[in-house]
Amino acid sequence: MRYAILLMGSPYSDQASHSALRFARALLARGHRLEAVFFYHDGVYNAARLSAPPQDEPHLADGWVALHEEQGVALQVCIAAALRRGLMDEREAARHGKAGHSVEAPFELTGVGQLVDLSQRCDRLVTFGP
Amino acid sequence: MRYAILLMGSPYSDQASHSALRFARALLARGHRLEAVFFYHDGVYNAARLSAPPQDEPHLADGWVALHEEQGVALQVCIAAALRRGLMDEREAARHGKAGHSVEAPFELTGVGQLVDLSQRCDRLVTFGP
Amino acid sequence: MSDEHEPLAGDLLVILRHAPHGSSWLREGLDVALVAAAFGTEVSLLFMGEGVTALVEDQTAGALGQKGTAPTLEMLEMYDIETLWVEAEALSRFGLDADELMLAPRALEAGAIAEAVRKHPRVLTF
Amino acid sequence: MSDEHEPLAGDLLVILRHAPHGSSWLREGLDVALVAAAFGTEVSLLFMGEGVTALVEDQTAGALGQKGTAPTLEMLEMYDIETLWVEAEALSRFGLDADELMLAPRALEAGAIAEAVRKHPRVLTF
Amino acid sequence: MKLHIVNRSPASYRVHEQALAAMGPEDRLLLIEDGVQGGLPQLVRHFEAIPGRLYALREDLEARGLLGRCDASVQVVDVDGFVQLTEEAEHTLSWY
Amino acid sequence: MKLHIVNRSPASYRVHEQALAAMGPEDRLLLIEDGVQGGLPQLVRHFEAIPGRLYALREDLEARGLLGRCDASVQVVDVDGFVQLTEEAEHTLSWY
Repeated sequence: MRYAILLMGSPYSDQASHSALRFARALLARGHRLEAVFFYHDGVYNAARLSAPPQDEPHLADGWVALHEEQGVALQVCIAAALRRGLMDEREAARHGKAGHSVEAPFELTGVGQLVDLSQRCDRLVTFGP
Repeated sequence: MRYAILLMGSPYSDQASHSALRFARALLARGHRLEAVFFYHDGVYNAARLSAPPQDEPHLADGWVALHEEQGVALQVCIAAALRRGLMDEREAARHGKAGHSVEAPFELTGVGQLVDLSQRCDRLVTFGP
Repeated sequence: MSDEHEPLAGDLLVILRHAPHGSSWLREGLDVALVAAAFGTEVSLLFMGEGVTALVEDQTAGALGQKGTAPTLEMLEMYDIETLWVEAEALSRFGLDADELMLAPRALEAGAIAEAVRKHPRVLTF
Repeated sequence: MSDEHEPLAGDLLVILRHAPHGSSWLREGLDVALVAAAFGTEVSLLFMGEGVTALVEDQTAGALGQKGTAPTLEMLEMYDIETLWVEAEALSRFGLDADELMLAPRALEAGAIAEAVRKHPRVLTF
Repeated sequence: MKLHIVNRSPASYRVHEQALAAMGPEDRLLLIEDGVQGGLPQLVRHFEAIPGRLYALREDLEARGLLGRCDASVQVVDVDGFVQLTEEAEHTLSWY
Repeated sequence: MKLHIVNRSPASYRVHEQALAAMGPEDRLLLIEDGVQGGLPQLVRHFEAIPGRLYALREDLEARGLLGRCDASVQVVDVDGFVQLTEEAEHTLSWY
């Protein structure tokens, strides 16, 4: 089946991100396809490129990137939720006249419309809230 | 009196940051001194330097910076909570071998010991949680 | 209303469970509803728990100028979002009547809530 | 215990109200307690609500290797944090007995909780 | 006297029960943010154990359209009054 | 049949009541994260309306030391079983 995940919890603050990553791996192991993870609400913080958790803790951002690289999972970050929270890619940073950026590929800033689209296209959409 | 604020809510997700900023202004208006705001848990996200809320919403990060500039309020961000969440200044970024940074002055990364110190030094410590 | 336009791939029920001003949940849930409606999905809204307070009259901006969600709610009709439900049990918990709320929502008892959920192929909770 | 060292500027009560693994609150609250103790403050801990489940035996790492807080709790004695309380009402809500928990905490009824709070010049809630 | 601050609604959370359990006979309780829902006549019974010591923040009631609905037993204070409550209390505790 | 997922404890939150109100007669409820506390014998009564349709996630019970304490009426599934529940359900709803 085609799955999508909606993740709305902040990494390290709530278990939501860990739960979502664990669920993602499990569904892939059962032979399903994961189209995308859509990051919304505080879930967008998962896309922060500079995160540096202690070495004995799981590195969530690396976990998402690995899903993308190994399985082609799209990592879609709600742009409105992200901008308010200080997350922007180079293009948005330029548009807002700011130097530097806090989000980079394979995370992509996108609109809420993508979430609506995923909910229509996929067989299952599973939400992980805080 | 000497006040300190402990802020633990994510900006824009919970009202905590708005409440804390409003309380800070009110206590200053009553002639008190605000030694510091200590950002902990998801409160550390207030220090994200790239935040770009819509123009018709209050800009929280600018609000904190104004408190610092006008009243000398220290803006202390818990370093352990920040690093896990992708918030680091230039020095930490260099130490972790990363290019770029997501926190800059007047926000300063510091240890939890500063919170303990504030709770001893100040007459009042008021917590704003999510 | 529902016979004016063909629902697309499926109707969407958005459940809003948070109060205005206290968090961004209500606004972010409404954003999803509005975007889905703009894409041509037929959207129903159900206000549950603290979410029913979103419909209290006379809301204002926050003390720092935060907009709140009342202006957004007033745009629902423009987006053809016309099915508005509130949880009857929550209304009584808050001592509110459906007919004193904005937008004239219809109160649903628990059984009708389960039925509404069952009828919608897609449900999102905020 | 408390006569072995002079408390500094004042004692600190840290109230822990969250379960292990579900959020970072418990760990972050404990971090404050440990750092305060390392600075020479006499620290008391009170586990309230879901926080009492922090003391359940046989906790393990999370499915992705998240450490949890049990290892930290085992370090409390090293930091001279010896006053450990649990909310009696929460224990009964969870069906737990104080004597089956880690670290042999003392159960406090509501009145005793208010008294503990009153006696500490500084209280932080997590 | 300590000031306890509650920002969650008694309609959804049991946080207020923790605050009440921790309150001494002189302590005061201030409702802020979504906590001000507790000032509604239907919900104020949760605080009947602390008559005369329950406060709610005016700005937060107002933004939610609840100012006119707040029970008469609740003392409504603005943010200046909030600061004053913290001045009068020897310490504050937040329950969130 | 829909699968409802609850990640909050019935000891602190009323979220499970919302899930129960939204459940149809065939729907299932899975407890994850702090929600697994609801599987404790003292708390499982909150779910007595859905006999045979209550599940709890093994990994989350285990990490919390609660696996051995979970009530016999709760069906314990691992994360693979979680995926299987989502396969069998036509849709999932999360209550957080």
